[in-house]
Amino acid sequence: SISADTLSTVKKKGYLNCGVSTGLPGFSNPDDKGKWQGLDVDVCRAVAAAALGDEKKVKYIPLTAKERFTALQSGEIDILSRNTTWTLTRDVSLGLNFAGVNYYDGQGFMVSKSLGVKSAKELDGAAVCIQSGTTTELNLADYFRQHGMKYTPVVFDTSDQTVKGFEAGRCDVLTSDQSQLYALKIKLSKPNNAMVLPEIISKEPLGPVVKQGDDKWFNIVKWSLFAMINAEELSLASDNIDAKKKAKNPEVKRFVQSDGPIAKQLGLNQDWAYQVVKQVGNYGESFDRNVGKNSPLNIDRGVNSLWSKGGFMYAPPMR
Amino acid sequence: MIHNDNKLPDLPPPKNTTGIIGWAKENLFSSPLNSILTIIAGYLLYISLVPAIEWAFVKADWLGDSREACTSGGACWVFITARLNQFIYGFYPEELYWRVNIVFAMFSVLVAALVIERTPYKGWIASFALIVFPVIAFFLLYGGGFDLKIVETHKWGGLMLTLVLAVVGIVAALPFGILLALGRRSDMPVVKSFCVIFIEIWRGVPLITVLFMASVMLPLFIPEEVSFDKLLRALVGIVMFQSAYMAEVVRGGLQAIPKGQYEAAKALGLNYWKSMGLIILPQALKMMIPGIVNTFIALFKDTSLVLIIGLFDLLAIVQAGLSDPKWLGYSVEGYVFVAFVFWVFCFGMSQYSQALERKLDTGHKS
Amino acid sequence: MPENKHNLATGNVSFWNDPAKRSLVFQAILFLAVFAVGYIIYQNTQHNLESRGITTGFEFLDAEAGFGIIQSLIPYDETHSYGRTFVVGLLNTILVAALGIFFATILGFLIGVARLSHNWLIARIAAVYIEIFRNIPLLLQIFFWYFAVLRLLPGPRQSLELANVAFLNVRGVYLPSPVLGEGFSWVLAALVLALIVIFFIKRWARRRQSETGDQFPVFWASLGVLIGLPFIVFLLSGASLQWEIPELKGFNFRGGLTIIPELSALLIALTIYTAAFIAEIVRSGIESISKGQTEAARALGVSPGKTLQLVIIPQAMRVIIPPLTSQYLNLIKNSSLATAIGYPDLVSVFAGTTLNQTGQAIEVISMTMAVYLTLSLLVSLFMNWYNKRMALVER
Amino acid sequence: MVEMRNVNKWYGEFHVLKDINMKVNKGERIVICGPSGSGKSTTIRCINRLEEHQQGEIIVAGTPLTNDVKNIESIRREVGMVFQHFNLFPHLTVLENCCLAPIWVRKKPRKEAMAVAMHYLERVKIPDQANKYPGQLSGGQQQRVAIARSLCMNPEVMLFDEPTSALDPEMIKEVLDTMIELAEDGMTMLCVTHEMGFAKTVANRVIFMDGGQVVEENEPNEFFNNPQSERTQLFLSQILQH
Amino acid sequence: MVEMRNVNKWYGEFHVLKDINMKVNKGERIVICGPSGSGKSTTIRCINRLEEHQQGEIIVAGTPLTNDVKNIESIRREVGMVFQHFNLFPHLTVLENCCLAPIWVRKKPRKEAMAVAMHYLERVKIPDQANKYPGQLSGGQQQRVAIARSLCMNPEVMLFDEPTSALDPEMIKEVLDTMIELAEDGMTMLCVTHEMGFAKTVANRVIFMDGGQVVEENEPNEFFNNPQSERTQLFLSQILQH
Ligand SMILES: Nc1ncnc2c1ncn2[C@@H]1O[C@H](COP(=O)(O)OP(=O)(O)OP(=O)(O)O)[C@@H](O)[C@H]1O
Ligand SMILES: Nc1ncnc2c1ncn2[C@@H]1O[C@H](COP(=O)(O)OP(=O)(O)OP(=O)(O)O)[C@@H](O)[C@H]1O
Ligand SMILES: [Mg+2]
Ligand SMILES: [Mg+2]
Repeated sequence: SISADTLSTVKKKGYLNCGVSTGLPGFSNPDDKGKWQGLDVDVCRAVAAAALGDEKKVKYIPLTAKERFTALQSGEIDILSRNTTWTLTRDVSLGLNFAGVNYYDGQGFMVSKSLGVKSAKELDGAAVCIQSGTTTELNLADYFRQHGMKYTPVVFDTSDQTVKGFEAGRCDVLTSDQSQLYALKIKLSKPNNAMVLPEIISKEPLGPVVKQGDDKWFNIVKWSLFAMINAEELSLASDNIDAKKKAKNPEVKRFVQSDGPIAKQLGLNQDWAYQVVKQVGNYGESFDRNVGKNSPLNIDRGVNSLWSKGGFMYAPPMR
Repeated sequence: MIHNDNKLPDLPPPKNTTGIIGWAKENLFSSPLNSILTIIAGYLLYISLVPAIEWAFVKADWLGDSREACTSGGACWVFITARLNQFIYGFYPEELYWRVNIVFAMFSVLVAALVIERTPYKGWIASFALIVFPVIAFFLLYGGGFDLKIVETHKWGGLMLTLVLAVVGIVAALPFGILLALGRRSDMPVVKSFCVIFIEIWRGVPLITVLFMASVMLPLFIPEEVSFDKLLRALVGIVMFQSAYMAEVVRGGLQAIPKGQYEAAKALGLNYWKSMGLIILPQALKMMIPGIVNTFIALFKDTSLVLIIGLFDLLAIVQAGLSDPKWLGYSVEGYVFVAFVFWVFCFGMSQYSQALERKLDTGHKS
Repeated sequence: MPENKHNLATGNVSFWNDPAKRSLVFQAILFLAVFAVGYIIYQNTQHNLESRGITTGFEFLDAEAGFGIIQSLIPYDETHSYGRTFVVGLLNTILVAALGIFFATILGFLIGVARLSHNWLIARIAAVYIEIFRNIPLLLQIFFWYFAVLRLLPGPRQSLELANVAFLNVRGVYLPSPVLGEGFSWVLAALVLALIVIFFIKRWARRRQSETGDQFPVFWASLGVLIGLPFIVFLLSGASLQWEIPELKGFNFRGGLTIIPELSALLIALTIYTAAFIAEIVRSGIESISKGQTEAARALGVSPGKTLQLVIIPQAMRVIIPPLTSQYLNLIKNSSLATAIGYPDLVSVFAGTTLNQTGQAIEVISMTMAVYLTLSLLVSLFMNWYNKRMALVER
Repeated sequence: MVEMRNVNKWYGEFHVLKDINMKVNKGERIVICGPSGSGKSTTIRCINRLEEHQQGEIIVAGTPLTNDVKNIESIRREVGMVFQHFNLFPHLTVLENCCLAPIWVRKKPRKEAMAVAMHYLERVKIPDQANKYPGQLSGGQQQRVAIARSLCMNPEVMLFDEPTSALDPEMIKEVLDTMIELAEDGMTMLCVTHEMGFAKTVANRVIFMDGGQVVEENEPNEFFNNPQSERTQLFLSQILQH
Repeated sequence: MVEMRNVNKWYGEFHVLKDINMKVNKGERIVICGPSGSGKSTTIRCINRLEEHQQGEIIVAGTPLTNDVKNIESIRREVGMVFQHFNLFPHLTVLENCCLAPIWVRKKPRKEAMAVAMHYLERVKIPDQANKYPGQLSGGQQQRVAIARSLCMNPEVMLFDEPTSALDPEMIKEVLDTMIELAEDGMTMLCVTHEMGFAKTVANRVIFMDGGQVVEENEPNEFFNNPQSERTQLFLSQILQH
C-alpha cells in the first residue's frame, strides 16, 4: 500500500509532530514558560512555517536518544530534529533520510581544569562520562583503541545526568559533540573550572531526519533548511524581508515569491520561503539567537559560517 | 482462715512507675542492653536530625524569585516557591489554570466524601466518581467541547500529570481487573488459561519495559493511519500493567465471599452475571478497598517512571527545572520537595488503608 | 457403573441453552478473537516494518558492538558482539538482584524485629524508617543515593583509605583482589575438606548433645573451620597467593577489585526500599503468632533470643514467605531502574545502547521481557517449593 | 410436584446418592432425616440443581431437570430454598433482600415487590425490622427473613435444609412456628431436619436416609412408633434420648 | 514455696492487685476463684514474672523475685505453668514440645529428655500421640500435653490458669483426672479454676478474690458450707446454681 503522504496528513492535522531532545540548551530546551527554543527547534518551526504557514503549529515531542529512531519509524513524529549525527548506517539500515545539516559538529572532550590535562592523548586510564545510545559512544571506543589507551565508560541516559555525573566527579572527562559541550558547560555550577580540549575526534554533521519513502516531505524539510541558509546569504532577515521584498534583486524576488510551478510541485504555498524567514529568521539569526553570540552558550560560528565566509554552510541555489 | 470484707481503696500507682520517669524506665532503660541501645540511637538521631532541621527550617530561605534571595546558607526553598506553578500544572497555559483547579477541587470533594464514613448515598457518589467525573475532568483538562480551548496533552505536566496518570490508571484498570479475576476463577479452561497467562506476563515484566514498549513499539503494532497521543499510549501501558495487579486484588476479594452467598443467589434464580453484579461484587469490592488503595499507592509512586519515556511528571519537571542555568546547584531542595510531595500522598493513603484493614478485621470477627 | 456416570441425566437440550455447549462456543470465540487480534498485530507489524525499511531478525546479535561497558562479569571489550552485550547485561542484572535480595532480606528482618522491640526509641526509629522509605518512589531514592551522596565522596587523589590496600572515592570502592598462583588448588581442596568437616561437626554436636546435653556452638565452630582450615593449608603449602592491590595510576586506581558507585547506589536504594516492605511483612508475620506462644516459651524458662529462634520465627515463616516472594519479584523488576543512573544492567545495556545502535526494537524488547519473565518464574518456583517444604514440616 | 426416579449421584468416585425414588404431591409436607453424611442435603440440593445428578430423572412441577439453562432458571423460580446458615445478603437491608429476586428475576415493579415483601415479612412477624441489615438481627430473625425472602418469589415448593440447626435453642421455636404456619396454609414442603416434634406435627410422610439410600418412608406416627428397619430404630433411639 | 507479701500492681492507673498476701507451703494445693476480672490470672502470672508487680515482695522457692534476668530464669525453671489455651507449639510434634525446654534450658541430653518426656506423656495417658502435631489432637489431649510439657522441667510448683475453661464438657474430666493424680502425688499446685468439684476434692485451701483483693481464704469445707463474706456467698450462689 502507499504509505500515507506526510504533507497531507500534516495539513489535515493542522500541526507538525517534531521530535526534539528532552533538554539541551541551545538546541532544544523548554524555557520556564514551557516554550521550546533552540537551533533544532527552529528547523521544526521553519518546516511548519513553510508547510502550514505558521511556525507555531508544531507539537514538540521530547525524546531520549534511545527512543528517537523508533519514534520516527513508527510515525509518531513527522520529523526528527534532535542533534542527530548523519552516518551511513543510519541512512541505510534504519530507514531514515537525513535532510541536510544544520550544525557541523565534532566530538570533543571537556575536563576539569584542575586535572592539568592539555590534550586528549593524555587521557589514558580516565573515566569518561557519555550519553548512552549515541555515536559518541562508538567514536570514543574507536579513539581510545586507536591510540592504545584504556578508559572506563560511565554511561548515562540523558545529557543532564551526564553533566551531573561529571560535576560529582564520577568521571575525569565528559565527551560529547562540541556544541553540546559548550551547552553543558554552562550548566556546571562553576563553568570556569572546566575546559574543552582542542581535539576533535570525529565528524558529526547534525541535521533533521525524516522517514524514507516520502520524497515530497523529504524535499520540503530539506528546502526549508536550505531556505534559511540561502536567506542569510542573501542578507534576508526577519526584520528586513518585508522591506527587501520590494527590491528589484531577481534572486530575492525568486526567494520571496517563487513564481511558476515550483512551489506547487513542492506542495507548498507561493510564499513559503518568505514565511520561513519572516517567522523564524535566517540561519545566522537562528544561530546567534540560540547558540551564538546572543546566547549564554556563546559558541563561535567557526565551520558553521557560510561558505562565503570560510565555513561549510552551503545551500544549493533556489532556482 | 482469712476473711477481709472491707473494700480496699484504689491507690494511685507509685511515682517511679508512672509519669515520664516511669515511662522512660519501662520503655527506654528496662535493661542494660536496652539502655545502651537507647543511648546510641539517641546520639545518632541527635547528630543527624539537628543539622537537618537547621538546614531545612532554621537557616532556610522561602520567598523571592531568583537565587539571589538565598542568602542564609540553608535550604533555598525559593527555587520551589518560584516555580511552584510549573511543578503543579506543568506547561498548562497560565490563564487556564482555573480548569485544572476545578478538577482538583471536585476530585478532593469526591475523595473526601468517599473516605468519610458517614456520607450518605455512597454508592451513587462512587458511581458518579467512576463514570461521570472522568468525563467532566476530561473536558475540563483537555477541552474540546463547550467552547473550551483545547490544551494538548504534551502541555500537561507536574503534579497534575502524576495524578492523571495514577487516577486514570487505577480507575480504568478496575473493570479489566474484575473481568480478568472472574476469568481466572472461571471453569472454562480456555478463558482461565488466557487470563492466567495475561496476568502473569504483565506481572512478570518491569513497568519501564512496558512503558518503553507503549511509547515506541505500540505504533508498530497498529495500522499506519491510526496514531494516538503519547500520553494515551503511556496510559494504555499503565492500565494493562495495572489491571493484572488489580485482578489479583479482586481475586482476593472474591475468595473472601462465602460459598453460601453464591448458592443463595443461585437458589433465588439469579443468573451468573446478575448474581455477580448484585450480590458478589458489591460485597467483594468493599473488602477490596484496602488492596485497591495499596495498588494505587504503588502505581502513584511508579508514575515517576514516565520520565524515562519523556513525559514531564512531577519528578521530571523538577529535574528539568534543576537544569535551568539560573537555578543550578539546588538539586537537593528539588529532590526533597518531590520526595515530600510523594510521601505526603502515599503516607496519607497508606494510613487510610491500614485503618480500613483494621476495621474490616474487627468487623469480621464480631 | 462409574464409567457411564457422566451426564446421563442431560436429556435433549436445545443447543443454546446447554451451558456446557454454550461455554464451548464462548471459548472458541474467545480463542479466535485472541488469535485474530494477534494475527492483525502481526500483519500490521510486518507491514509497518516493511514500509519503514526496518530489517528484522536476530542476525544483529553477531555484529560487533563497538562500545564499552563499565562492568562485566565475563571478559568483554568493544570487539565483542551485541549478543555478548546481552549476556553481560543479564549477568549484571542477576548480580544486583541477587545481592539486593540478600541484603534486603537481612536488613528487612532486622528492622522488622526492631519494630517490635520493647525499647520505645528503637521501635519508633524502625517505624519511621519504614514509613519514610516505602512511601517515596524508588527512582527518587536511586537518584538521591547516586547524585546527592556521590557528590560528598572525595576524588581519587583524596581517597579514604584503609591500610593502604582498600580505597573509597567517588569512583567507587577499590579492594585488593586475589591472584591465584601455583599450588592454590590445595587451598581449594582444603575448602572442600572444611565443608566436609563441618558436616561431621554438626553430626557430632548433635550426638554429643544427645548423650551429655552439652550444647556445642556449631555456628561459630563451622565458621572457624571454614576460614581457618584453608588459611592454615595456605600458609603451610606456601601457595603463592598474591594480592593485587589497587594503585593510583594516572587518573584512577588500577588493578584490584572495583565496586562501581552505580552498583553501590542501586544496591543501597533497592535494599533500603525493599527492606522497608520486608520489615512490615516480618512484623505482621511475627505479630500473627499469638502472644500465648511467647508466654508459654517464657514460662518454660526459654530465653527471649531462643524463643524467637525456636518458636516464633519457624511459625512466622509460613505467613512471611508468600508476600516475601512478591517482594523479591518486585526487587528483580525494580533493578531495571538501573538505567536511570547508568548501571549496566540488561535494560540499560541491551535495551538501551544495543537497541539504539541497532534499532531492532522488537527483538531487543521481547528478549528483555522474556528474561524478566523467566527470572520471575524461577524465583516463584523456588519460593513455592520452599514454602511447601516449610508447610510439610508443620503438619 | 417433585418426583425423583432412580436418581444416582457421584462425587468423583464416591457414590453419594443411590437409586433415590421419591414423589411429593402438591400440598404434601415431607420430612427427611438420617445420620450425618447420609446424603440428605445432597438430595435436596439436586432438586433445584445446586448439585447436578448423573443418572435418573428429577421432575419438578412437571418439568424434567436437564442441562437446559432456561429450564433450570424456570425451576429455580418455582422452588424456594432455605439454608442452614441463612445466607442472607449482608450488604442489603432485609427489605432489599426480599425484593431482589422478584425485581430482577420476576421483573416485578419495585413498588409491587416491596408490597409483597412487606406482606411476607408480616407473615413471619418481623415487619418492623424491614430496614435493618441482616447483621443487626438475631439468628432466629435472620432465618425468618430467609423464609420470607423465598416466599416472595411465590414458589410452588419450599426446600429447607436443617433450617434450625445453627440456631440457639430459644430461637428454634420461633422458626418452627413460622414453618408450621406455612404448612398449615398448604405449602408443599420438603424439609431436612432433626426436629422430631416438628415432624410429628406437620409431616405427611417421613423419609429416613442412610448411606445414600432411602431406607424407610412412612407416616409420622408409624415411623416413630413402629420403625421397620434396624437402622431407623438405632437412629431414633439415639435422637430421642435427649 | 511461694510467698506474696503486700503485693500491689497497677496497669497504668488501674489498681489490679491490692495488698495481696498469701503463703503456699510445699505440697499444698491452693485453688483461687472469684468473679471475672478480679485479678486471679494477674496474681498467678506475677508468680513466674509474666507480669511485673510494682510493690511488695514475691518469694518463690526461697528466691525473691527481682528484675535480675538470671533470677527470673531460674525461677521460671522451678515453676511450671499451664494456660487456658494450651499454647502448644504447633510446628513441633508433641514429643518435641516436651523436649524443647529440657534440652535448651536444662541442657539435658536429647536422649534423656526424650525418655523423660515419654515418661510424663505416659503419665498423662497419651504416649501413643507422641509423634503427632498438636493440631491433630483434641482439646483435652492438647491440654494434657501442655501439663506433661511443664512437668518435663521438673518444676517445684505448678500454676494452672483455668486449664479446663476452653474445653468441651467431655474433655474436662480427662484433664481434671490428670490434675487430681498430680495432686495425689504431692505436687505443689496453685490453680485458678471454677471447677468447684475439683476444689472440694483436692484443695487444701480455697482463696476467693474480688476487686483485686483476697476477700476470703479458707478450707474447702468451711469455704463452701460456711462462707464468711457476703461477696463470697453471692459468688457461690451464682456458681453452684448449675
Ligand atoms: N462437594 C462435595 N464433594 C465431595 N463429597 C461431598 C461433597 N459434598 C458432600 N460430600 C459428601 O457426600 C456425603 C453426603 O453429604 P450430605 O451433605 O448430603 O450429607 P447430609 O446427610 O446432609 O449430612 P449432614 O447431616 O451432616 O448435613 C458426605 O459423606 C459428604 O462428605
Ligand atoms: N495487659 C493489661 N492491661 C490493662 N489491664 C489489664 C491487662 N490485663 C488484665 N487487665 C485488667 O486487669 C483486671 C484483672 O484481670 P485478670 O485477667 O487478672 O482477671 P481474672 O480474674 O483472671 O478474670 P477472668 O476470670 O476473666 O480470667 C481486669 O479488669 C482486666 O481488664
Ligand atoms: Mg446436610
Ligand atoms: Mg483469667
